[in-house]
Amino acid sequence: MRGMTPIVKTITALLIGFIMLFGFYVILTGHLSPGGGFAGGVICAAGLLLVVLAFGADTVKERMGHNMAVLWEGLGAIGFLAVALLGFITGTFFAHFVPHNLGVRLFTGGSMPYLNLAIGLKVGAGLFGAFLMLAAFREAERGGRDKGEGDRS
Amino acid sequence: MIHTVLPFVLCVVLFIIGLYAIAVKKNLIKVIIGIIVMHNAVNMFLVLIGFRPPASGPVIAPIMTPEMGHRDEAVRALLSHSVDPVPQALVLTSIVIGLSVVALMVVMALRLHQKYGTFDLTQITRLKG
Amino acid sequence: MSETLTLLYGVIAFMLIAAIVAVETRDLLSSVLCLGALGFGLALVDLIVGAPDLALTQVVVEIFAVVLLIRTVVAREDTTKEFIRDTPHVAAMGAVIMAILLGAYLCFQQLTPFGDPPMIMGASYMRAAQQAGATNLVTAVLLDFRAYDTLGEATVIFAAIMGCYALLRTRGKKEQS
Amino acid sequence: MELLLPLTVVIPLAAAFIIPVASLLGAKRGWPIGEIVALLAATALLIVSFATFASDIPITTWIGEYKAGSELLGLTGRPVPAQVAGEGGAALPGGVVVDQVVPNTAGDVAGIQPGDAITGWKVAEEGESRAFQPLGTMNELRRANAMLEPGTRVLLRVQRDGQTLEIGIRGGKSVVGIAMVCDGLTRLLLLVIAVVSFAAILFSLSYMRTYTQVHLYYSPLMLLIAGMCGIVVSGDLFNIYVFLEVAAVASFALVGFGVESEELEASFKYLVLSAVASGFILLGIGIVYNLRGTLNLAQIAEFTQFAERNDAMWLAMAFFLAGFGLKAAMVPFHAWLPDAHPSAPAPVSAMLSGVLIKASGVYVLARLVFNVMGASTAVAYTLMTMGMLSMVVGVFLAVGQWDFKRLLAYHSISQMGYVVLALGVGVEVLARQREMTVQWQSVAFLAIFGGLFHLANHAAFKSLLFLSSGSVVHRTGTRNLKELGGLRGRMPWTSLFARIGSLSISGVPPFNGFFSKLLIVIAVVWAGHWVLGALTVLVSFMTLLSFTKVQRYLIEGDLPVRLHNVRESPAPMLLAMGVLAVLCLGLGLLLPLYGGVLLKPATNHLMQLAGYAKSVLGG
Repeated sequence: MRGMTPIVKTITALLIGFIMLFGFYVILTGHLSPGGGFAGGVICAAGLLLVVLAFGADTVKERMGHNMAVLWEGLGAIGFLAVALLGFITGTFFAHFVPHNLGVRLFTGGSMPYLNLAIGLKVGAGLFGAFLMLAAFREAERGGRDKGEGDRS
Repeated sequence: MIHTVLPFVLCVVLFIIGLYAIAVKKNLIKVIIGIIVMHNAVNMFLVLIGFRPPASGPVIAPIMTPEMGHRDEAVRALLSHSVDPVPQALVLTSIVIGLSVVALMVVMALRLHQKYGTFDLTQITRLKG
Repeated sequence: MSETLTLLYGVIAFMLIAAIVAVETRDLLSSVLCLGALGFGLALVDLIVGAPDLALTQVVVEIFAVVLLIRTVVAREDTTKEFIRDTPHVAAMGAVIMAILLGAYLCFQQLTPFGDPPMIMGASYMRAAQQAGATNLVTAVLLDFRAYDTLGEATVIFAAIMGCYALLRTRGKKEQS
Repeated sequence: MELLLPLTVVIPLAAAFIIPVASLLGAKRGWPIGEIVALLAATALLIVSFATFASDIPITTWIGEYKAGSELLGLTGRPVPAQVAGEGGAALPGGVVVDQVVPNTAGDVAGIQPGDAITGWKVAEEGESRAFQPLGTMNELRRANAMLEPGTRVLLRVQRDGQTLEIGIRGGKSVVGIAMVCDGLTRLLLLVIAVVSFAAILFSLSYMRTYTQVHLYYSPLMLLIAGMCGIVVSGDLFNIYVFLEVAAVASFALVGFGVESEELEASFKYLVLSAVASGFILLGIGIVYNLRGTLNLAQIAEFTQFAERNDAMWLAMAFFLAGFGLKAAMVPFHAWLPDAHPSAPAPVSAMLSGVLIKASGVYVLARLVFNVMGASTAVAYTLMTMGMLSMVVGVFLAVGQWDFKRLLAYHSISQMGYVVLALGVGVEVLARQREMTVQWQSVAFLAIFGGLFHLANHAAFKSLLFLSSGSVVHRTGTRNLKELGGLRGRMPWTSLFARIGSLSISGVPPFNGFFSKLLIVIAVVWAGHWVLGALTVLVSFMTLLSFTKVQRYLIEGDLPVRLHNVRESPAPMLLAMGVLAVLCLGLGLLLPLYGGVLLKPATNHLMQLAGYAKSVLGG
């Protein structure tokens, strides 16, 4: 599948920036308003999913490889764990190590924004990677068995 | 007052619809749908547990942030109108878990369809027993 | 209260109908679409009972899940002949369903009434959230009081995605040389 | 020391997160990143789990800055409408009539009596400036109380015999975060998990060479271990559910790792039934939260101890029994296990059969039944029935099997039946005797001790058997007993280990299985269940019969022509099996040495029933 019609492609290209922006907004203001890392991450993943659907999995795979998704996902997960472990600086697992009141409203949440960011990164990259893999699998399935994904062993 | 239990019972009815689909349907996609229905039923049950009549979201209005309002007033206002935030957090976690399970199931359905050429569970029986 | 209840019952009735249709329709695509309707119904319930976070997440997740399922269903041959399994199976299922309904009917009378939760954990979180600095209590619960749960949640989705990668490999075993 | 308990979860989690990222870098150079990281993490986990015995870590570790030190109001009551409440004297708004006051709680100390009508509340420090808040239901008071700082005095307006009193009571509640609990049972399970994981990973080093993209194997494997450790150390109901799902989701991926038709099919079946189990468990958690307003296991136990009988709690318990019964593959819910466990790669089968069904099924059930919900005869009989059925049905289904791993899987059902039966007998004795004599106490102790001992033993010998089946499959390529035979000469070590495992599971004297089965039989008979005792012995004989077949067709007999070139498995696999084989012998013979450290505290912690709450919250 080489993607959809030029209309879809153009509109996707116009929209994707706004979708990603909204996703990041939802992630960053998670501790202040409804939303959070997970919802924002899925919004970002859905935006990327739109790109995959519009342009075809192969095109996307050439631009941003599947390995990138794995890398970002792993980094997000490690980041979350790291923020949790940094709590030991001030005492226990998951304790806030970031001061609460910095004056700026976005940073009143202690380590919450960082956790949100890590989750958003992880979920967005992970779901995008899984969907890309699925789309590629489907195309490989169509184009004949055992073509497509190479074995990285 | 039937309204004190009816919403919970309706959740259980939805749960049972899902359970029915899982147990009785022999199409693989229907089984997946049954599981999603079941998850949704449980999520709804949890959300309804935390419900309180004014039904305002558990978000502290900006006027009540520590530096602006009297703390006790803010707490008391929150107590009088807000729903329970804990079940909502649980449901959020549960939704994520549901999505992960669904993603895995979809992948397995694809692979099974590739191997067997069908979604029919009565034909997907290479295992004995 | 009564307006909320009316709305709630209306949406739940819609969800029940959507669920029954999703389970019973023969066409798989319609079935998946009805499932989407069910999910959006749940998002509406979330809005009615005051859970905007959940409504947002539910909508997004539902979109993702339905897209996944549609891509699974579309253009795949479905050779399932009839939808109902054999009688003993159905009978056993009926027994289980009756047991659960009976249990629910007998025991739910003793649940804490709808709309009056004891909320012991929740209320103490509310006080502490004032000090913690988050204005969204759900996020405060997720990422502060119960952040360890969220670590588990992030791990579940990590595991699922690793599982997707593992199960989508073309070959499991290396070819014997 | 606060670091130690979180480490049990953090180590495998960090390994699981690092493996895919590091493999991206290492893949080009051909480095075995997955193997190295997994082995390091397993070793570290082993050290940490031993360290939990050595160091004096407190029983409770709170995560985050939030601790519990709750003040019980100790009041239960029912709402009354305005006209009834006002009959004594002045007209009053509606209130709550107190039904029951629990001794030694805040309500009791303040002098509130059953029959009082509470019509309003306010915080005492606020003085006259604020009016009393009207009270509609008792839950309103609970919510209001939970909202206050601990130590705050709450002023209640009480209507008693037509007079209006103002009674001040100690109120307030501190915030309850998630607790990690490290008692004897936790330590036992942690050690079992660490040992079996270590052996499985050691075995995987060679065994998984034949599979593609092994970093996708090691990452879920570490997640599986993390999930199990998370379940075991958690002191929070929902947290247990979350880590249950971590372990379950990781195991779906591992079961289907070979991506052959059968494996995917087994994995799908496992996934569906596991999802149903999760649904039941979550519904049960919902009911518990609805009734008790908290998720902390100790607090639930505390509230349940003082609460009146509630049928909804039974419904929750029924959901838990179904859900965790499904996870533990007890007999009405066993259908997935004989498919899922054999289909997985051998080390994963060892992990699933050896520890997962214990950590995610039996352990949680035991914790809930003994420590949280309180012992009751109804639950005890359910457990005993499930255990007995699993024991008998499992072994009868196993006898007819010719697939080696499938036979082992059926024996897992049967052997877990022993554990559940023993625990059930323990609950029954504890619940039956209102005033416990020393004699009955010791019967219950023996039953639970035997059950836990068998749990540890089963982990050792079932993992050993699954690993040796893996060793056989690795070299011969088949697990059908009809196509095998005479491996004694070709694979001497594997044959020896398989034989040790078989003798252990059949309960032949010098090995560990004998001792635990003996303890269970004695306890069951002492408790007065002669029929069950006879059945237990019968099932043991059937097990022996079944494994005689294994010996005859696997180790003895003629070597088929096809297998003449078979060689012994590589050293890491033999080493992994060797560790477990030594354990099979040592666990039985050295019981007097380690029993007091490992098994006795675990048994005592289960025996103290709801005393769990006090030791977790008070510590």
